[in-house]
Amino acid sequence: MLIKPYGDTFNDGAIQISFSLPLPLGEKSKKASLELALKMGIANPKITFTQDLGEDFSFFIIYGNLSHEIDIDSLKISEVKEPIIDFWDINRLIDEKFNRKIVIVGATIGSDAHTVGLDAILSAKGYAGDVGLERYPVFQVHNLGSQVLPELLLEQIMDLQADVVLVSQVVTQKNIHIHNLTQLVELTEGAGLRDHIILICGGPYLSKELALELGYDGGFGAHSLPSEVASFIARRLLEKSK
Amino acid sequence: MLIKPYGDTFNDGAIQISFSLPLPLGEKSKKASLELALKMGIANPKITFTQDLGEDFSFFIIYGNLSHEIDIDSLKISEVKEPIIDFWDINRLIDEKFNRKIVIVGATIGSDAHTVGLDAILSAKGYAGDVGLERYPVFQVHNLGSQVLPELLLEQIMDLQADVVLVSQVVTQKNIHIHNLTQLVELTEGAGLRDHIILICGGPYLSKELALELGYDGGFGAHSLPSEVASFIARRLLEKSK
Amino acid sequence: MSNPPKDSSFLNLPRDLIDEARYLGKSIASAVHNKIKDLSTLSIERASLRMLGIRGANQEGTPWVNIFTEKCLSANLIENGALMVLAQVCKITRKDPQQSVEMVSEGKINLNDLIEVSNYEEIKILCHELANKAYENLNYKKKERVNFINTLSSGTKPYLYVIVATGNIYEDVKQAKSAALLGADIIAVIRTTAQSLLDYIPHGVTTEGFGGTAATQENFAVMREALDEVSQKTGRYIRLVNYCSGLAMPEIATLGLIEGLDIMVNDAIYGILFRDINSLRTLTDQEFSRRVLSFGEIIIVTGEDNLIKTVDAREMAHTVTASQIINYYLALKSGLKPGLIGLGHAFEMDPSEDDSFLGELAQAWLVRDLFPKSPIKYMPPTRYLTGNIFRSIVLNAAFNLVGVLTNQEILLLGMPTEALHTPFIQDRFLSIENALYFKNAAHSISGEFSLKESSLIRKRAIAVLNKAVALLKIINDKGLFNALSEGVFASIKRPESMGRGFDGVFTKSSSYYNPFLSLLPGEVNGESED
Amino acid sequence: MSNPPKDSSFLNLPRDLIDEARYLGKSIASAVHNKIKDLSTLSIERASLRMLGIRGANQEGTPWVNIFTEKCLSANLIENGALMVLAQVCKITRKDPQQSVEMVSEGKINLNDLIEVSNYEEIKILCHELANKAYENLNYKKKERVNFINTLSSGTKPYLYVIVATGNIYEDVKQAKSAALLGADIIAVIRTTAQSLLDYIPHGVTTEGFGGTAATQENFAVMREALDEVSQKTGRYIRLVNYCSGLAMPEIATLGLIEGLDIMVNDAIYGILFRDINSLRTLTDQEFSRRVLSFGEIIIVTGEDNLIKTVDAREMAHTVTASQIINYYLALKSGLKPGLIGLGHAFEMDPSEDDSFLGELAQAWLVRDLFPKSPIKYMPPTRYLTGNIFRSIVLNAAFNLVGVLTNQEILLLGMPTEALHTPFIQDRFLSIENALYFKNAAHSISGEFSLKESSLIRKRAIAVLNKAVALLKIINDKGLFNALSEGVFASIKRPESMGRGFDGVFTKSSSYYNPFLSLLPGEVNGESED
Ligand code: B12
Ligand code: B12
Ligand SMILES: Cc1ncc(COP(=O)(O)O)c(C=O)c1O
Ligand SMILES: Cc1ncc(COP(=O)(O)O)c(C=O)c1O
Repeated sequence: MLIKPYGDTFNDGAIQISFSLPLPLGEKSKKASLELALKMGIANPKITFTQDLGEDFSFFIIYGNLSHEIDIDSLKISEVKEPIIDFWDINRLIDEKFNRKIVIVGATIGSDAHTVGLDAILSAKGYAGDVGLERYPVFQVHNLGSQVLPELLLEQIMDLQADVVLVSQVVTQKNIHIHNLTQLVELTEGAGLRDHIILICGGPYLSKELALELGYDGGFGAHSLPSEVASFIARRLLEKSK
Repeated sequence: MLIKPYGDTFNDGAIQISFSLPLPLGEKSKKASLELALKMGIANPKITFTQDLGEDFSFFIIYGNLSHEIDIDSLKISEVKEPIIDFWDINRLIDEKFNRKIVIVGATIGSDAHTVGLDAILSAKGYAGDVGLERYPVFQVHNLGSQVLPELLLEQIMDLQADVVLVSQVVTQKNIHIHNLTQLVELTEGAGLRDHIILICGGPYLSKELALELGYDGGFGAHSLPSEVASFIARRLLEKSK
Repeated sequence: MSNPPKDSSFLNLPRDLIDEARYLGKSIASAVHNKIKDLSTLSIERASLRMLGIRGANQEGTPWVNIFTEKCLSANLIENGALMVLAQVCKITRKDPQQSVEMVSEGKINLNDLIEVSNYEEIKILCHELANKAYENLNYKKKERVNFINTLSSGTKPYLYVIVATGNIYEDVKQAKSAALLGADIIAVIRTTAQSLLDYIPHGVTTEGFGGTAATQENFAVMREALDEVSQKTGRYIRLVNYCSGLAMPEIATLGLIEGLDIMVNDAIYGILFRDINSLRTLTDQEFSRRVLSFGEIIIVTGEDNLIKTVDAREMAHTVTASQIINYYLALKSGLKPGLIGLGHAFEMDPSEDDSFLGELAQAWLVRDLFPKSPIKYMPPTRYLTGNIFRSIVLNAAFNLVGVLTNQEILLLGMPTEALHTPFIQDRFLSIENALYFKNAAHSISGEFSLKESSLIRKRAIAVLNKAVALLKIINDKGLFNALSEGVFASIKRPESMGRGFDGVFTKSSSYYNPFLSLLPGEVNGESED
Repeated sequence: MSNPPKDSSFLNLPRDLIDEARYLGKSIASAVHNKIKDLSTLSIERASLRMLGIRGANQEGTPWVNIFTEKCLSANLIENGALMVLAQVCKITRKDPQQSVEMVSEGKINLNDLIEVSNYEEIKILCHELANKAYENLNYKKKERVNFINTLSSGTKPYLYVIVATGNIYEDVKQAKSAALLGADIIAVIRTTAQSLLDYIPHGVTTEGFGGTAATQENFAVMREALDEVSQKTGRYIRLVNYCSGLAMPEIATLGLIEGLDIMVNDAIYGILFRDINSLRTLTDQEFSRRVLSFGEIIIVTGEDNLIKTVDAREMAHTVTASQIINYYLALKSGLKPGLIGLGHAFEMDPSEDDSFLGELAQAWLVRDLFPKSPIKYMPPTRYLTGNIFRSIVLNAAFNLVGVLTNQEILLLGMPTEALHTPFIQDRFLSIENALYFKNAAHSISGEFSLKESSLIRKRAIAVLNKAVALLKIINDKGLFNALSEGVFASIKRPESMGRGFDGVFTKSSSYYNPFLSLLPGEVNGESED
């Protein structure tokens, strides 16, 4: 079935956009804003609001009707979400297989000082009513905190003989997160460690896709739950040990 | 020069969109929303918010970077705005040429009862500090008010021997305004009157372009000023009488 | 639906001023009643037929009730009351009222043959029986409905009121259900433009309206069913609103009663001012309509927001107050208890004016203090909204907070796209989210403060009330009809003998009989005052 | 910039509770002062060099002042004070301080050759002369600046404070000027991540930062010039803010003084808790920094908002109050007058909680009442904002209203895209528009109400103050250093001998001399109390 956005009538294509242009407000910038809307495939674009922002910038709000449509039957949903493994099962399965604690090292790397997300996953308290990895008897968690340089993290990975490494990145301006995350992968590869650890990253602007692209085993975005991470770790550990 | 939207770095293309889809919130609708964004030419679309609206609808806010750009040097600005003719000049010019009062008939037509916009143009008080057409000594204004059916308006045009007809349309749902405006043109044509009158429409969702397309001499959108309308009328009257 | 507000005299208004306003309101309403008590209208007659359950239309869509009353009119029988004519037809044909009406309408029976009502007392009894049966039926249905409502939660105040206005009843249903699921308590289906000018009720389920959806019995039923369904799903009873106004006002009231509407927008003066409906017509119609609504325990909400949509809202605020007083006492006269009289007003001052927020607070507290037993319906900013949807959200937030702080009962939620189009499905979500924030996060705020004696808010409220009383005095002196013809409201002049629908007003003859006039609730006394 | 607020005791707090809080604050601050009075730090020494006007860096970008002080350290001369060493070098080389510092830094002069300061009294005099001249210079520049400011309007309260954080100083300039034109009064340039961990000030104009733009002397100058230009254009003086924090805190204070900054974010405890900077280091640095800022009449704003960003803001509200008291009395000790001490706090309670808006009002009035002579810097909601920009606007509207209602002086404006990225140019416009609405439309609101004795808001404020006093008692008993090592704030434990920059702390020798310590303003007395 082909669908479009909906405002108040099936497939009316109703859509709202807003942006600024590096032009003073005037006939030229208005025209430019409408041309952009047309290029985006918006039919009947209507400028509903304009504001001169000074310094040769202007702001536009436009409504219109999108002509693009999507065949929803053709959409490939990347995959079904891996099911959550129950707390007790994780502990039992890992214990049976490894008969030792799994060493988990976590940090926010680079100059990033946002710890709330990492703590949400690691700390016993957890997140949204879901207990954190520290509560799992089979995990031995080392939360190294914030602003850990990748080099330093590598040392700790080796010293602590980590099985799993969890890194958080929240600041993304000028792609600093890509830089930091890539550096860590390169360092673990350089040290011949990459294949021995499960490397996971997380943060509000990260996604599984990006994580895989950067060479991580997994990636967790906004609103991730500790139990999802724990299940992922357990599944990977068991797969790897096969 | 090629330009794109601007968020905080020249030509970063930063843009915000929002729309609903006739699908329940889920992997499928999320994917569909991203596909639409990609079709619109938005690189790196990020869903920043989703909301299930119930009844198999969902709402999305997306940010991303537009890849389309506009060559601003190639933009043709339709034309320079016709300059405003001064209040006294209008009265003098018309008086010299016609030596009589110009009869102006105004109404909101069809079932439309929004009179504020029409009154803003016609009534002595005017709009935004700009006096209305009633204040011009050379104009004799008949404001017929709201909800005047096109047939009835035609009668009045004939009875009053109108030179200029001003109609307002505010309600646009299901294109009722197009319907009403077209009907009026057809009626005046049918009565052989069309060439003898200046026919102007106005309203917040009208534009000059649309007016011309529908067979009007002029069209005035949101925030129009009475002086703009008066100047337009004067210019047309003088042109016509040449 | 209405409990006494937590603090019923926040402003500490001068008692004598309030008393004077009340006295004038009562006096104005009495004079109106005296003037119209001998009048009826074609729409009241049609409504009375609909009370009996008559419905349907001919092939062209003209309702049977219209054809029937027109025939009564042509046959000079109307001043006896349409029900008396119908009763006689029933007697002759031995058919039920519906069939009888159709037969007359289709010309199978010629009313001219009747000439006059014969066997007057007998027909009167039959007429009464018909009406009584219908009344009992409706009463039973009403009680059933109350029982249904009582199985559900009633939501919490302020109730969140949103509109649907797609023009298509089926799209309206989707949008209404979505809104209810997201937290709306009340759904108003906005009517298509100028339905109020139609001297009949359109027929059938409709899918093409402009700026709203036709109010028809069938559309009412479709929406009621949908809302009952979603009420059951959410466990919260979702109230349904439509407009009881225009030339067919009494019929709409009747259909509202029959189809289980909960609230009706109903203003005694609105149609006169803004739709150029004849004043005798409207004021006669409103009394009957309100008696019907009173029977149905349907809340009315008045339309004073309209008085400040085209003029300066700060300068003309007192016209809102004066009109509320008039609406209120007319409503009491028509049998509505204070708890069913929802006074309307709006947040419409120019937001760029210094201290306009204080002006809004003053107005909101004024109406709250003046009508302590009544629900208040608070309308959001509209006229100063622009295509800047982000700014509209800010102004709506200010409105929501004022609503919660001043204990308004019903918040009609402002939409981010107010200046652009009737609401899209997501607009309602955004508005509900906005209001819910203040409703929860500022839940107890109305009990926290007292106003300083010297406050600008208090001064402003007293000034408005003073001006309102002065206006009421003028209206009382002249009588409402003359005052309207001289343009006291919104400078619009409406002479008593002009305007739409005047030809539908008639003086009841001495043999006029309409049993509903005694069955329906009458004037409310005593209870009204505090 | 700060006038006494219109109503300085809205909450009618118990007097003895306030007195106790004040007493404890004073006592805690005195104990801190006694503990650090014999200490100095490498950053204080570098700042002192910068006071003389030393600037610049070597090819690798290492500032001369860093190389010089490191050499003083290696040569075991630092405990005499870097200025004393420099004076001696100047004497030997007969060069000016800048050249002397560069010569030492480039190894052209070996400090080890000096071994000790010879001709102590003579050098001390020279040292004093150098400092005095610099001081007079700075004083002159400061007066010039005040004169410039006095040619302009100063805006109206609450001042609207927005951030720029593009990472590129030239983009920052565009965004700052746009904001100023649209109505912002105060522009804060946010620093690149973790600049606070650098034990030096980066050098030069920079265009690549992460989450902010490097704080360098050159960047300060570029922005100052741009804001002066736009100030002249709007006729309204636009204030400039940066962060005076981190390992280089005293140097930033000095650069702020030199480059004409108006406000600096400066918290006595923030670096310890959130950047793991050693407590002796930070508390020593803050005293010197604040004396410099006091000289420049630069307003400080504290960072208590951070205390409720990661814990429950309702539960931990008292830590904000306790920290404000400590910051306030430490600031008085460092020469800042109450009018220069901007107390920070934030609107960070979970907005989905019942009556959270009342909780915010209580907190905002509490800080307003506790510090009647000081400006208050109110931080907007951040942590509960999401990618739903429309909802963020609602919460920011609630914040703006609380700010206006409770007479906060400085409103840091919340951005619709807070949860997404540092602000885009239009985000600031939307936020300014939001705040301006409340600033104008609710202009006089703070004088309208009084709080009922039984109000939840008052109860809540007293409860918070009680808990704050209890916490202050613990801190006073243990001493701030021990309390920090035991984790009284945000459960973060910071032992006195751990953390970054501890190695930069040294005990001043008996021959230590730094003429600025007597030139800069000292403890403020009397005036502080009300
Ligand atoms: C709290 C906060 C702070 C606090 C941080 C306190 C602390 N100890 O963490 C303080 C005040 C210190 C701070 C400072 C700064 N911040 Co900040 N901050 C925020 C804020 C308000 C909330 C972040 C948060 O706590 N979210 C709650 C957690 C639970 O969510 P989360 O991080 O998404 O985590 C979840 C998932 O992402 C995932 N996850 C996260 N990490 C990981 C790791 C793994 C392994 C896994 C599996 C999952 C996972 O699981 C978590 C649970 O579901 C956001 C704005 C916002 N509303 O989002 C800005 C924000 C993140 N900050 C920002 C910035 C720029 C800064 C500064 C750099 C500004 C400056 N120059 O001074 C500073 C410096 C800090 C530094 N050096 O990094 C920007 C980032 C912009 C960008 N995209 O680059 C934001 C978006 C604000 C803004 N609009 O400008 N900040
Ligand atoms: C005030 C108002 C009303 C008042 C009208 C009072 C009156 N006497 O005019 C009342 C309350 C009665 C009303 C009713 C309705 N309204 Co209304 N109303 C508005 C409102 C809030 C403001 C309109 C206004 O006065 N603008 C101020 C004037 C000065 O601006 P303007 O009209 O744009 O006029 C300027 C220009 O456009 C131009 N112009 C206009 N006309 C002309 C004519 C000529 C010849 C020229 C040269 C220029 C010109 O010059 C003017 C000055 O610059 C808008 C929402 C909004 N904020 O815009 C909704 C709005 C216009 N209404 C709307 C609707 C749907 C209705 C109803 C149909 C709802 C209903 N079903 O009951 C009713 C019915 C009315 C009817 N039968 O038509 C919709 C229209 C949606 C659409 N695009 O189709 C709006 C947008 C609200 C909404 N979001 O739903 N409304
Ligand atoms: C009081 C009142 N009645 C009725 C209406 C409906 O308009 P119409 O009479 O055109 O149906 C409105 C519109 O807002 C109103 O406010
Ligand atoms: C009090 C305080 N100081 C300093 C900063 C700056 O952070 P950093 O120390 O990482 O530069 C902040 C950040 O918000 C702050 O609140």
